[in-house]
Amino acid sequence: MVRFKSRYLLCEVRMSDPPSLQLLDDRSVFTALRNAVSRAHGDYGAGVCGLSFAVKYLNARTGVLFLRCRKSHYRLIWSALPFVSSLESRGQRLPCAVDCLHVGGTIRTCQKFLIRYNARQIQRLLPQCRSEEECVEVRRAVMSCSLKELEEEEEEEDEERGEVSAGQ
Amino acid sequence: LTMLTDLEKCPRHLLVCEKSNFLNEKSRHDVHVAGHYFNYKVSVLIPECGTLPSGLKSIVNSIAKYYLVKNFPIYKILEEKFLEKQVKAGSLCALSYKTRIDQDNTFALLPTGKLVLSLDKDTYEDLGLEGQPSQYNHKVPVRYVITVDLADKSLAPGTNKYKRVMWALKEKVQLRSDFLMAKHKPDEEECPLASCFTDYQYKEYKPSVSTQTLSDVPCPVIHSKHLKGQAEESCDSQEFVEWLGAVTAGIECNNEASTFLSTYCCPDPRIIMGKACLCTVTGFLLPENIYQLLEEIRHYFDEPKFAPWSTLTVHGFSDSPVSWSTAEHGFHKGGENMYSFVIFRNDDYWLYMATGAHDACPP
Amino acid sequence: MAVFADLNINYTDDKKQLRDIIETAAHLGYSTVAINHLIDLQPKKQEIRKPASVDELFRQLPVVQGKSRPIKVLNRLTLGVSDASHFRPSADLKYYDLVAVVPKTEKLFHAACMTFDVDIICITVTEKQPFFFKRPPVNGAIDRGVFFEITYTPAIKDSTMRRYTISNALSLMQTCKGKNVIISSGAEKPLDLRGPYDISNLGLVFGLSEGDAKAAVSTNCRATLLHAETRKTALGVIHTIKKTQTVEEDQEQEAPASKRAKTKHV
Amino acid sequence: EEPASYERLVLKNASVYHYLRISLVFQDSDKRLSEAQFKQLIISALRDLYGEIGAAFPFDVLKFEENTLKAIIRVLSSGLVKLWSALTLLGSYQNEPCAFRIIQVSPLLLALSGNSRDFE
Repeated sequence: MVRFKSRYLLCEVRMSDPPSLQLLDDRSVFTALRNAVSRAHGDYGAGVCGLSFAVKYLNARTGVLFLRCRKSHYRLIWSALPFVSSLESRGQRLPCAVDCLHVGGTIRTCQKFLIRYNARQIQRLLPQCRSEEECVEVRRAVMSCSLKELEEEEEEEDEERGEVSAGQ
Repeated sequence: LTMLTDLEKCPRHLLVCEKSNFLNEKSRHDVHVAGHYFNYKVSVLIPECGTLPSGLKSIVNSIAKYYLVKNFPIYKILEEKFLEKQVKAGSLCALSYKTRIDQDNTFALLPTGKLVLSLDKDTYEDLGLEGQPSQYNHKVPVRYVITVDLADKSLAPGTNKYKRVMWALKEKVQLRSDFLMAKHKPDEEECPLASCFTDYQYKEYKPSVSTQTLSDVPCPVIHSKHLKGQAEESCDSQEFVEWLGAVTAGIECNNEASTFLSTYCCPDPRIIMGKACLCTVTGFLLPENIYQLLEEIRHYFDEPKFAPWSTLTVHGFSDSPVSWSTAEHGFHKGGENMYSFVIFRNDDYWLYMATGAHDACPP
Repeated sequence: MAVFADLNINYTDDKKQLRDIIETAAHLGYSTVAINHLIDLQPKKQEIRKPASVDELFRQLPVVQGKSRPIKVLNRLTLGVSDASHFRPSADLKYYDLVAVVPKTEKLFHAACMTFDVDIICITVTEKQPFFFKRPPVNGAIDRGVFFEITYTPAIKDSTMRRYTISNALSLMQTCKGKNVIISSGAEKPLDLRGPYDISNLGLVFGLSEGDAKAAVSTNCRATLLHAETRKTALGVIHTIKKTQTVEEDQEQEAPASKRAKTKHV
Repeated sequence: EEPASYERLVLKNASVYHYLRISLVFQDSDKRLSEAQFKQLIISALRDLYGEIGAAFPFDVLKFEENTLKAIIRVLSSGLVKLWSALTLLGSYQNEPCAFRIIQVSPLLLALSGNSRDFE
């Protein structure tokens, strides 16, 4: 079975005003990214965005963002990330920046990376907490960041597509 | 620089630069000139020279005439009379005219007596002669090259092989095309080439000559011993060949490197040539003609001259089925098939040779 | 490695315009063009008009640039299909040298790839591809020698359509892997046309390899025409050649049917 | 003086630049552009198709003839496919339909001075 080779970009959305992260949704992030790719790579970039480019996961608490695109074009998408300077959500323009943390060929490698990254984040954040509740809250927020479900979902998708690709 | 997409690739290309000396025993300059059969344009650039030197002028004006024969069947070349009187007598060049090597059936008769047929799949299969798949095939063969050595004994008239080839080209598939033909032979009186195609519509042509004088042209300093140039002292061979291209195409080289339109300017170190003579001949030019020109340019330096070097650039037909000798030539997006000599005062020379995207490396 | 062809020049009643386009095509180095008649199939049976003869258009066909041959002009019918039942084999199709189909839904695309007796399946370039290209139908079409066509004129005219063209083309290419693709103009005026080498470069932007891109304006077009010939002659079983041409032309254009069947996947 | 010794350099895919001989055509032939407008037209065609990053490579208008709208362009080899396709997909200038005709393309500028396909 041959399937389309994808690349996954694990990114982080940083806001100048962190609480406004809560306002984000997949659609607003996708639109902002697509506009950034069009600006950076013109009609060609916009055309490429029509091709299996998707926001697979967004954690509105930590700002972790997970993108999927075709392997052949991931550099093009990647190079456009710095062009995202703000997001539009519910009529508000939110200044932000998108950093790429990791590029992986499978969801699993991204998941592994994310666990390590989260562990470091917890270690960094916990000493700053002033109360026990805060510690719990930070832990929950960071732990909520998992791609496990996504992975299962993707496997199902692959199975669906298996029938499509069986011809090869 | 990282590649963002596959669009940053460009087709393969090859350029060979050689340096040597004409007096060097192993120098192959004569072989390279003699082996590049189908030439369509030659240009000579002589710096510090206002008018074309008389020696060169007389050679340029004596370049053999050529013929354009319409709708000429290929089997005629194999007919005994033509074969004996023209092909075997030597130095007959023929190339199909207005046929494109990446689209059409293309034919060439080399002066060595080899007949090269570059055919599409259908014609090849109908013809039934043995050939090789072209190196330009993509995935499945759609083009084949048949080489018939007419000078070979096994193909002498009367032999079975001869009969078979003749039958294929005359009875099976009568291939025809317009042809450019020229012959280098002083004793033409005995059996003029033109007498062989009186049955066909043909026209005689003389190569066209144009001469222009360039003035105050900045020109890179080069040193014959340093193909790769020396910092601050001389330019490398690639910089030079780009400049030569610019001058021949009439591109302004006096630019400031910072302008909006073009950052190209003559490489440093440079000198200004007060005058330069650029002479271009266009036609169906034989290797012998080119060799005469090359020899004459060498003799130009017999007497002391201001010019440090001269150049001789030869453009081959981009739709010729061969580049040098029998090496296959093709056309992908540009059918580069050319060479260029830089002739220095002391018999040193540089030689550039370029072929197209999928061609074999020049000899 | 075959002559260049543009198998989609939009038909217009303006004869001068049509002549201008064909002259430009010849000037750009195309050896074969097809005039495209577009019909949207309706539920009730409708008449397919017989196309005007090429002789009515030109007293003398323009000569292809750089060659001594005149351009070859064909007639092509493109059927817009919105329901599979509208498509039925009709004797009227024989008036046309090529038959293409524009499937409007995924189901129709599947049917077009697997069963419709056509030569070309048009890929939409004016809107976002409404469905994914799946491997089985695409491979089925490739096995049957049916070709996918991408037209480039909309991409010249409008930025949004250009995005759709690139997106849909890239999407097709990753499913068909560059096989059985032809690129044609869909030109409505002479300035819509581009040269064959320009198009083989444009093919790279559409996700084709160097070789596949050049084949998309040459070898594949030839194979499409051979497919059309075999379709018209009932799979190559019966074939009559009107032998009026000279021997040479005969060789170039009219290979025996048996050979055609063999070479149609080229 | 010693004669030069034999040396051979094989430059494979070494050309930094590619060169194009192009011309711009309009429906009515009396449309005129300056050299700067011509270059700007190509720059915006590139920008539209490939954006700020994708079109961020230099090219030069080596020669331009105002009366015939013919030009010779030099472009970094890595930008050839993009520049060429941007020219291909350009369809108008100041709302007037136009088209670029690419006459010859080569990695060698010298090759542009001899195009045997022009030979009549």
